[in-house]
Amino acid sequence: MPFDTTNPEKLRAEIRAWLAENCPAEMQDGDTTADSICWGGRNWTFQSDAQKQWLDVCAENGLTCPTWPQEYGGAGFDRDQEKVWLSELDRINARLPLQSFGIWMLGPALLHFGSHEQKLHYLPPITRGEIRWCQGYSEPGAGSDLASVQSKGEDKGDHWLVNGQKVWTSYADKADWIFALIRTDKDAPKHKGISFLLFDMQSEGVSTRPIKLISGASPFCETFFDDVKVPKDQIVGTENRGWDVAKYLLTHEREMISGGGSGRGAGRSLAKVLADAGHDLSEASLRTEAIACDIEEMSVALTIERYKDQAAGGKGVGDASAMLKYAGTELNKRKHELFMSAGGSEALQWDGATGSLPADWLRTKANSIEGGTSEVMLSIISKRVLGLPG
Amino acid sequence: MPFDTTNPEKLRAEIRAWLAENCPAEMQDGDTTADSICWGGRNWTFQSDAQKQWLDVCAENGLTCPTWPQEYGGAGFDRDQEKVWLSELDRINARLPLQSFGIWMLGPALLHFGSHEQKLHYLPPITRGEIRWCQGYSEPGAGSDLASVQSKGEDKGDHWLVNGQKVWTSYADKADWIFALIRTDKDAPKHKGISFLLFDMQSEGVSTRPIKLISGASPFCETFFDDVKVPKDQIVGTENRGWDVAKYLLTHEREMISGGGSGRGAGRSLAKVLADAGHDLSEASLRTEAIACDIEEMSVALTIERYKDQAAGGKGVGDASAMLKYAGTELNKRKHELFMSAGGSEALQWDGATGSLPADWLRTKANSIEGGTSEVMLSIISKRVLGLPG
Amino acid sequence: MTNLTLTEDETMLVDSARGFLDEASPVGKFRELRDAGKAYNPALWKQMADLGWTGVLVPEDQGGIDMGHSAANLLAQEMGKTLVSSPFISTAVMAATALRQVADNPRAAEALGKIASGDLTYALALDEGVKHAPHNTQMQAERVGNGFSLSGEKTFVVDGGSADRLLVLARTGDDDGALTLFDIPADRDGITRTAQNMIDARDSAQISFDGVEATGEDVVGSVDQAMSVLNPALRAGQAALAAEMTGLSSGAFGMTVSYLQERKQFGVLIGQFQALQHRAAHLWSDIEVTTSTIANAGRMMDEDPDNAALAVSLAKAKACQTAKLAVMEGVQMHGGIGMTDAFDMGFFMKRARVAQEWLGDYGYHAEQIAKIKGY
Amino acid sequence: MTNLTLTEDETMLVDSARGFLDEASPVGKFRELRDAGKAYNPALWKQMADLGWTGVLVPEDQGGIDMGHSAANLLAQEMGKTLVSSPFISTAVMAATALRQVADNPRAAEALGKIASGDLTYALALDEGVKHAPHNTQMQAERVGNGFSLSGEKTFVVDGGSADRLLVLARTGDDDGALTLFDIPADRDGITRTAQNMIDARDSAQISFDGVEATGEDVVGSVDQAMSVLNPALRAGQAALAAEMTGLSSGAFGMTVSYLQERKQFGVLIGQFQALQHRAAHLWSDIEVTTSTIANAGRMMDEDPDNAALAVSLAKAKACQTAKLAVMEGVQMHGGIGMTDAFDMGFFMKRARVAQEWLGDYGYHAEQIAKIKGY
Repeated sequence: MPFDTTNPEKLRAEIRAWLAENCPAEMQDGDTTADSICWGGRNWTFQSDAQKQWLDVCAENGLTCPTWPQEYGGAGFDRDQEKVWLSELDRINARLPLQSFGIWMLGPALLHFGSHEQKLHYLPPITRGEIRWCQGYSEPGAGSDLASVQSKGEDKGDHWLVNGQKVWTSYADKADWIFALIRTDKDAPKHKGISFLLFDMQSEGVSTRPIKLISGASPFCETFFDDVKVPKDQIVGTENRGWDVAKYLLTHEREMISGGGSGRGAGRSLAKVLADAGHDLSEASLRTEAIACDIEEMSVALTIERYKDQAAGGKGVGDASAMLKYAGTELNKRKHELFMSAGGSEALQWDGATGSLPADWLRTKANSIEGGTSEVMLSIISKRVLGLPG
Repeated sequence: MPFDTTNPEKLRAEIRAWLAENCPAEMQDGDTTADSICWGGRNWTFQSDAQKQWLDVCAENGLTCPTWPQEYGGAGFDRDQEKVWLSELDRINARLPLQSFGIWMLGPALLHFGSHEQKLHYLPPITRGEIRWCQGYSEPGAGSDLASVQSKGEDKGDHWLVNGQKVWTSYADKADWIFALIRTDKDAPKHKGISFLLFDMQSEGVSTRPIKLISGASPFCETFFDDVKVPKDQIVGTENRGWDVAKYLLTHEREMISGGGSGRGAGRSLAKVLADAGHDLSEASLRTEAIACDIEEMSVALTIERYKDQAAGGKGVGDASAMLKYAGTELNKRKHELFMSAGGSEALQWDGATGSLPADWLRTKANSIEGGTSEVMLSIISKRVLGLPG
Repeated sequence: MTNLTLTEDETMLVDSARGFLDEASPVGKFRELRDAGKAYNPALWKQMADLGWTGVLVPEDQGGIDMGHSAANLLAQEMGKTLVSSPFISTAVMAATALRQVADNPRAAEALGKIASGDLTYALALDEGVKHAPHNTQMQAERVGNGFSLSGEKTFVVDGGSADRLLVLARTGDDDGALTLFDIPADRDGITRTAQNMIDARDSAQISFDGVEATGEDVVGSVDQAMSVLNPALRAGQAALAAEMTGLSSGAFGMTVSYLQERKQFGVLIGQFQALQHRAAHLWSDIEVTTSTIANAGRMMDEDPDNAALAVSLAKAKACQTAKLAVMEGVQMHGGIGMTDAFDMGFFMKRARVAQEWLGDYGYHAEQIAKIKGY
Repeated sequence: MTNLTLTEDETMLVDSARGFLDEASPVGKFRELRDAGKAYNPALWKQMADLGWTGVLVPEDQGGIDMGHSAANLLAQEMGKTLVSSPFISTAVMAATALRQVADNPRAAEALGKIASGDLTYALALDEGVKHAPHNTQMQAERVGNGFSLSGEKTFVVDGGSADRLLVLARTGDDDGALTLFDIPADRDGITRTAQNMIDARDSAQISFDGVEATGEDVVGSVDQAMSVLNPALRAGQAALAAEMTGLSSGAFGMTVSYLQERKQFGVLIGQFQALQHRAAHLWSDIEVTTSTIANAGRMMDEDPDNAALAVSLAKAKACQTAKLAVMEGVQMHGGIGMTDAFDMGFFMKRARVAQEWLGDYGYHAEQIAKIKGY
């Protein structure tokens, strides 16, 4: 890690110089659309040499996961230092070097629940973009009731024999490993018999089938486990206490979804949509809604920042994170309705001049369903934050 | 009844001629504010000779209650004939000659459940504005749970001895008689031991206390019954089956509230508020909301008409009337928020140039509470109209 | 004030339409068309002609059943419930309404006859930008000798890929209102049609006109007077589209209520959750209220067409809001399954979006209302 | 980017403010004032001065505690929770901010000292129409000899009935921005103050100026340059008012949640009804989100005041929406009792309405945001 972190201004100057030297010009194009993301993984095809170069140089310096400890591949930044890093990236419109479920979800879980050996084993490959992870939570028919896990792991001494089925597994067909909730004690109460297991998607008995969405894309899969052997050391936390890990992770997921993954730009601006469509905001109702969305977007973004500040200050955000997920996803849907309206008839075409606007619009409809529905978030708030009765 | 009703065009011509002769010019001022209403009753003070003259000439011709049978003081109009009458009133901006809870509520209940003798006894004085009625349903602490009536009537042979307390009794301090739900069988299940009784507010043991509202007005009272003797013939429908009458009336009440009582103008227009305030709709969000309210208002008004047409066609509207109450009252609140915004700082003063705007605004907040809350209406729709479980 | 409930004839029409469409064109048929890359089914169109639907607005003299706009709206509403894809609104509602304004013209009369018999389809080539704005037409119809030469670009021409003929709006003078409507075959020299890949999988085309010749005969009505013919047609189309959207809302809502009654979560039917109950009840209210505006638009167009603009804009504005809510609640209440292509709800959402834009969106009609009201 | 959580000093300030106000000025105290026809309690104002609150924005040189705008907002927020009525925003926030722009002027410095000590109150006489629009000032300050003569009408002058001095905005030239701010005693000859009977029972006045004399000394800052002094003051006031409204929202929400936890209907606690739970959760989310905008406005004004306009308009716009929702839900969820004057919720509703209008409503600030964003 090449930076002097003793004071923020020094750090800022050093990061700025480092970026000038190391961030390829192509990676400073301000592109935050889904297509520009570097996910990494065994089968990853880099879109350009610059994308690979940018990933590698960041990974070498702990900057793909700047807040993780240096020994696990991070830069050991605290919250304020991370802000400096992100604001300097913003300043030059740089892309993030790497995004992944490993960074957003498994990493935080391992850092909290994993053993030192597990951290050393699993985290560095994530920071280098070598292993791409997916999340196996939802099961068919379970919907919002995540704890009703039916996929079961039979204890076979040195391994569990896993059978069952997951659904809504994001990018399971592209992932290398999975972290999954598996019922390891079928006699225990619903939340008590679940374990949090890790295994290779190339294990014998694992298969996936993409689900085609209304947007035409297939970011989710059905995932099938047929006599999959999972060694006993591939568990995070304690046997049958996987729900604790899952709950911890759900909190993280909410923050991630609300912040669009990276907490940075949402990839599309009203100004761009209007410019592409040759349209403007002279009509009162469109203008009113555009400003209202702007107000909501700035407010939610500030709230994400405030909650992160609070968490960094040692005050856990806990169940209140449900609010970020709720407000962020509802806003995203509203914003894309606005975009569609601003785009007019051009936006009604799959491959019109405004690009993938309708696909993105349809994709946002899942935001308030995946990772816990808006209804579940509101129930969490009302019961756990406000203390309203059962 | 001086009109030939054989065909609508003839009727229209005759009504027009009759109005030209009989409707005082002062009563053609288009005033539909609360202050202009003629409620009638023993203690009524007419605001002008014209108001009395207009009431009397209408009552003589059955036109205070045009759809009631002629033998009970009405004009025997059907729905289409009533539309002709109302549209001709609208044409000359005439006030309604009389409005009252007797017309809106007790009348329909008696017409449906009363004996011929009861109708002859009670209805004509209502049509002549001689007796003003109030409604005794709600009780302290019961809120939306109307059937949890505690006021009790002990059977004393030729009369019931009534003791208890009502609350939210509209204009009880100004009313001559009350129609009230009284528990006459305390051992029966909640909905089965209630009777629908009528009695004089001057009876010994009846007292009232006005409730001051946030608007500063006191349209409601607490009403106390202390050993009130109610003769046995002053019951509508069957003993202990008063809930049937109450339910029937609630349906009527919903339509009335949604339609602002008369189904005619709501008494205040945005144009007037803007003119009084010297303000306009150039600002986008105000303009957008003004048009949206207009759209909603026209749509709800058309729905009231459609439902009335449907009811007149013999197809009962039933529980769907909950929708009229819900949509109408929520709209009225929204509209008054708009008026307040359009009125600006002038509208923040109790006695500013825009008159009673803030009092009206605050009064609308009760619309979605009285006569069944919006929440109760939505539950009625979801369970009884949509058939959703539990 | 007119009666807003259905007449006996209308009730019969609705019942028979529903019966026919449930059999001949349930949502599954739309899926088949979509999967086959087809925008509509000509065989179904022929059946609709046999039932008299394509002639619902055609005078009896020209072989139509001439039941009026209320009836046309009811048919569109029933089609909306199961997402029936056809040129009904373009041809049987809009073109028929335009042509019947000039029905004493023999060519128009003949065309009306062919619309009624199902032998001719039309599309209206009006808009040039991304938003509905017929008054902003820039496309030129230059006078050449006794005729005209049309050059310019039209977009979002619904049913424009398959229509036999086009009603084309073009500028014939510099004054704002100097627009003329031409009725020309879609394959005339100089016309290039490019299919637009619409999210609702229906027919829409970008159409370029490169020196397309038109004669005085091709003018519908009078030169520079397009709006006297087009305005009634637009209103008719807007009302019918609003009706279709209301049917669509009902269709989506019906699926949603059924799902609430059968889907279990956390051990109970999700229809027992009061938050969902109240949202469903609110949506139902909105659909009911919207239905009234459709009924009113139909009655006004049939009984007082010169004053129907407010009623029509009200219906379209309200229908846009309600359809948007109906499909959003539909997807959300269905959860993950509502997001899958294998499930039908997405079709409702996509069609609702296109129908919102076509012939003026909420904002357009809100401003029309404001203009009429003098804001 | 700055930290949006409270510093230790700020946490202490909030805790002590809450402790003090719960004792000295619960909502019941506001009811007593209202019933007595009084707009505020001078004794409480004196206590607030002793605590340093009136000097929260006054430099230490003038006897203030100079804690900055974030702190001022936090105080306003705590006051909002129990509807504390005082000239805090007019005097300690807006007048103090205006005067400190010219603190090197001895008169301004003296006034700041008296604000800090609680010996001087101010009101800002800005608006002339029903909506906040300082740029539309028509009131004339004609030059007469070395001085000015002010004539015109001001309305909605909050705290104008009781204030010792007025900051008066008047036109000194024909150019749009040719406005000048005057600091004059409220009892100067030619000034007539008429109390406005406000729904929130607080002090507001209509003030007419009939040839009121002002000298060059009375000008705050420079002639024709009012906005350079007034803009920071307006922003400070808007942010503090937004903070008060957020406190008000929390206060109303707290009462509502308590009621949900104790009121029974149909045999169960109404807090068990999921529809109410979800609405309460949504409202709580709105309040949380609004709180972030307040924190941000305070930080921006303290750290980058020249670029704080967006942050302030965002806070006020959002606070207007949230307060409106909080009091509407508050009344509705309380049912009939929420409508009675004997219950406190109505006070929250009335204050929210006045605060929405004062210093620019949602629409005003939405347009400010649009302007800054270049729409």
